[in-house]
Amino acid sequence: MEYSEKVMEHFMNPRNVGEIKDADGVGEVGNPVCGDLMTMYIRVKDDVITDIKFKTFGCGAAIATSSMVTELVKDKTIKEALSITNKDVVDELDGLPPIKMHCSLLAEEGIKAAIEDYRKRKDKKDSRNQRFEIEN
Amino acid sequence: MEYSEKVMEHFMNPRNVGEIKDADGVGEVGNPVCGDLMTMYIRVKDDVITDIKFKTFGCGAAIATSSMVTELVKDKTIKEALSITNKDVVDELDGLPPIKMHCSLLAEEGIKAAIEDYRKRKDKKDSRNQRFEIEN
Amino acid sequence: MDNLIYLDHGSTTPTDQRVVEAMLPYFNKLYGNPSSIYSLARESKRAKEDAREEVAKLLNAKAEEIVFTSGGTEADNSAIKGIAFANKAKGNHIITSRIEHHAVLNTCKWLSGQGFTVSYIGVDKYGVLDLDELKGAITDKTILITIMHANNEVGVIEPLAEIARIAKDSGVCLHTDAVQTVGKIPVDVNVLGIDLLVLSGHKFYGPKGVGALYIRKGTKIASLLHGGYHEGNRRAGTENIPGIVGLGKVCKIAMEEREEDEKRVKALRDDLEERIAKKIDDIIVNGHPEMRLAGTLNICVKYIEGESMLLCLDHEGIAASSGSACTSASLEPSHVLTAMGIPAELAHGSLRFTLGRSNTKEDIDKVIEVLPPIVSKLRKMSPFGKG
Amino acid sequence: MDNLIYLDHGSTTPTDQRVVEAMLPYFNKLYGNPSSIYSLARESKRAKEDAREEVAKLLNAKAEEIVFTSGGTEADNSAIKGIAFANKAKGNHIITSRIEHHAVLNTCKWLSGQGFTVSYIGVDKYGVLDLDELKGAITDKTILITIMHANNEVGVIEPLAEIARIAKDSGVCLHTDAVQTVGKIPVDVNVLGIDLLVLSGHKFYGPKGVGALYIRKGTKIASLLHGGYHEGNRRAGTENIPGIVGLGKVCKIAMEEREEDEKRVKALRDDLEERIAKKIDDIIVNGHPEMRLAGTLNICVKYIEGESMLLCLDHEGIAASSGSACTSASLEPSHVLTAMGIPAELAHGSLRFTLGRSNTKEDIDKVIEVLPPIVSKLRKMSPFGKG
Ligand SMILES: Cc1ncc(COP(=O)(O)O)c(C=O)c1O
Ligand SMILES: Cc1ncc(COP(=O)(O)O)c(C=O)c1O
Repeated sequence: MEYSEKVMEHFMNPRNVGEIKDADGVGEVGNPVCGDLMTMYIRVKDDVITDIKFKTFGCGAAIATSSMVTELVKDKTIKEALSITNKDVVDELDGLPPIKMHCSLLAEEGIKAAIEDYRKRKDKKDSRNQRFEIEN
Repeated sequence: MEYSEKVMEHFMNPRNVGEIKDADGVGEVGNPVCGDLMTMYIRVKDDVITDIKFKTFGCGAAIATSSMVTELVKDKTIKEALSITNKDVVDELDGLPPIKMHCSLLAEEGIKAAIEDYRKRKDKKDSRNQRFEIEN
Repeated sequence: MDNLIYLDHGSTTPTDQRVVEAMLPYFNKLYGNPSSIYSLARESKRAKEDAREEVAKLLNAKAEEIVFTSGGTEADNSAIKGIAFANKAKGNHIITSRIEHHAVLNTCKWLSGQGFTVSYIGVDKYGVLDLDELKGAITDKTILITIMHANNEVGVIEPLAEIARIAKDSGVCLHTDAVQTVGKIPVDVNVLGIDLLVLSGHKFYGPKGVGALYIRKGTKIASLLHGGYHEGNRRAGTENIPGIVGLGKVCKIAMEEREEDEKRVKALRDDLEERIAKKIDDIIVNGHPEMRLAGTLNICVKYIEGESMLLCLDHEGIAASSGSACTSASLEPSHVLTAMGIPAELAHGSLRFTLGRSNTKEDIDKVIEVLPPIVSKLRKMSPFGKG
Repeated sequence: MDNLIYLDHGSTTPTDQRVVEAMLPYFNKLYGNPSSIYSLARESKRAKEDAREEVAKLLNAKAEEIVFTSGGTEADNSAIKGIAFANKAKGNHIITSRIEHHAVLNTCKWLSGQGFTVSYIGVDKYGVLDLDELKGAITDKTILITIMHANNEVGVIEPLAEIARIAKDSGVCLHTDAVQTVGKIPVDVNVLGIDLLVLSGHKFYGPKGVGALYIRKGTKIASLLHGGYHEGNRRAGTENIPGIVGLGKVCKIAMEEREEDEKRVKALRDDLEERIAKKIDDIIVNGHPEMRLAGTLNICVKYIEGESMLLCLDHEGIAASSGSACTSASLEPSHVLTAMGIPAELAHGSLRFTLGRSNTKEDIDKVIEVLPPIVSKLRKMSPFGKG
């Protein structure tokens, strides 16, 4: 198995590691029994992801894709963020070994889970049902 | 498979190769289909093998044992000659590879066949039945 | 790879230079096929038989009880399938352990699709086989017990002599995968009382691609590879003469140097173990405290994952391995650690150091210098909140 | 062995010095286990994949269609048993020829004890497969046809492309043992239209103990060796990296030098054949006059036996081989010669010269000088009375 230089660079120097204390949305995906667990924190302002942090228990690919996906969605609208796929993450990393492709799913799912959480909280906060606006 | 030096010496310089034109006994053993055929010629005088020659179609072991057995029986009495076993031949050759042991049987059988032939002819010539004297 | 600190001798070892030199003439000077009859070929045959003597000597076996193979995996396949197919009429039950190498486990698994049934015996928290469970598993259909001598992941040494006694009492054939012990601890087929044993050259400074199978005289076994008449009709295929010569040479070296090596390596490993335990919180040392290979240290580092530690270590020029799912081709963490009762999330965070001849005190110092910051960096990234 | 005249290249070849040199770094500099993840290991992996590319290129195959093995015998076993076991549900009939190598014949024989039936197709007096008999043998239970590309004893090259057409028409998988052709004549898996192919390093100046199995993409096959995840799960066992690197190198060399070699060797062989026929009475040249490997000359020398000729030749420093029973481990003469209709007593007197890269005009002169007196000496000893 061989990682691209870009994967290694992101693994060694991951961007946006950490937590956001009072995040607008938090997504937790993966399962430590399977060897990976990712928590994604987002701050949203005017439908834009203004800040994002992650914590990941996992292999090099899990950490690198976590890092890369945070870069990709930062300063993007929710809609744009939701359109980012695991393939985009992998492409930006110059590929992943086939056996590691499933790790990139985690990154996509992590963002989606955080956004879903954000929307749920917003639903509650707004005290009205926005179900019809959810496009995804 | 490895032959002893003595086998190789007898193979390269076999003793007593040839035919005896009017031999007292001739034995033919083996089968060319199986890869070996040996003809043994003996001349007998006063119950002693005074001359012996062989012709052999066969492998190194077949030729070396042919050669060795002729040396062993030459100038021996018929009785002595009949007591020589393939093991004696093999021992005199400092051994044979296990897979070649069957070749040494041919040498023993060749001598026996030649002696049997000699006895048969003698039976006829003497015009009397000497069956009771045959000890083997 | 000049400054490499190699701590993965359990995975493979560099071929001893003396071994390489012993092999060299057999590539293109004494290159004869030992099945041929001319003198060039007889040289190869002789070299092969000399090597067989050396292997036999190391195991206290007879030369004719040794069959050369292409490695440990082929030898394990040959032993297990060979006994199974040769004893079909007698029974169809095989007993193994839950912590075997995949060369044994997957061979047994394949046989269970061929009409055989397999019992997998458990181990305690140290990885030691449950002898009572073993005894209870034996039936009158049992034709083979196959238990490894020492485990490759945690280094635990199984009580083989006791297992042999149990096997003998029931008249069952005993095979052992000794790939991790030959050349490292004393392996005497008669003291151990086993019927079949497998070793692999590249695990103890011999070449890759060559191994041997010991078959006790009189053991009924079918062959795995069919073809020409080689190895006394027990393994077909033109012999890898340079490899076989190399294996013979490394066995000879092991006879002479094994004991000294073991002492030195054990001192280094003990030092590493002690200092890691002192420097890093929340770790577990896996395997038996005493009955363990001198060179092996397997730990679980809580809250973080194995592969990421390996990558960071590699970045510092240190080669090690892990029982994490991410370093295996399956998606499961080490079957050995889980059989020992270690939860999956911990097993994913395992790290195996296997020390060997090349290692020095400086190597240990370097690990102690770089591992703690690696662990704390990764823990800071971990969602388990212990960063 | 300095003045040795080696005329047994069909049995094995010296490893090309360039190949040995390519292998050397992988013994103890780049010794990593390719399954590991650190950089040392990645070097091994890369070397292995580069070698795979070279092998694939020589066969005009795709890299992922190549599986490395421990030699031709293992690869033949893998191919034949692998197809048989994977297609049990489809059928249980296998077709082969009467002149295959024992790696194929004995594998088929073993399968016939495992619920398979095997048809052995005959050949004509030149050793060429009887295509009509082949066609007639195919049934709806046929799952595999395995026919060698060229025969090791007499060098006859089988009409593989035609055989492939017959196989394809019936939807049957075709395997070929190309151990004697790869590196010697063009072998293109697509031109030939075969599904599986076996080659062996040591037959064309590569190392002993390494071979390869080509498996056309999409071919359903079971594996022979079970264990770790190696070679895309098609062949378990730690890879023999030096051997694999050597095989890659020798394939690259073959790409570049094969054609030139073949021409040179053919000229020498033709010269040898012509002069032997002129100098020695009562001989028969075996195999096809044209469809024959450039380096092979197989003759029957009437009235005398093969092993004794070989011993005399060896005494003169000439290495050759024979189909005599006495040079095989069985007590039967060559099954190839007898399948060609040659009577056993003649087959015992066969002599095979297989020329190769090292041979020169002087070697041929020497054979022509020493062989006639050897023949006449042995004929003088022969009871067939032609001395
Ligand atoms: C315990 C054990 N058994 C078997 C094997 C397989 O041996 P090889 O790598 O020679 O195929 C290994 C190593 O890979 C091992 O550690
Ligand atoms: C035609 C043929 N097939 C298979 C083999 C077996 O290959 P290996 O010697 O690599 O096991 C040989 C040579 O021995 C051969 O000539």
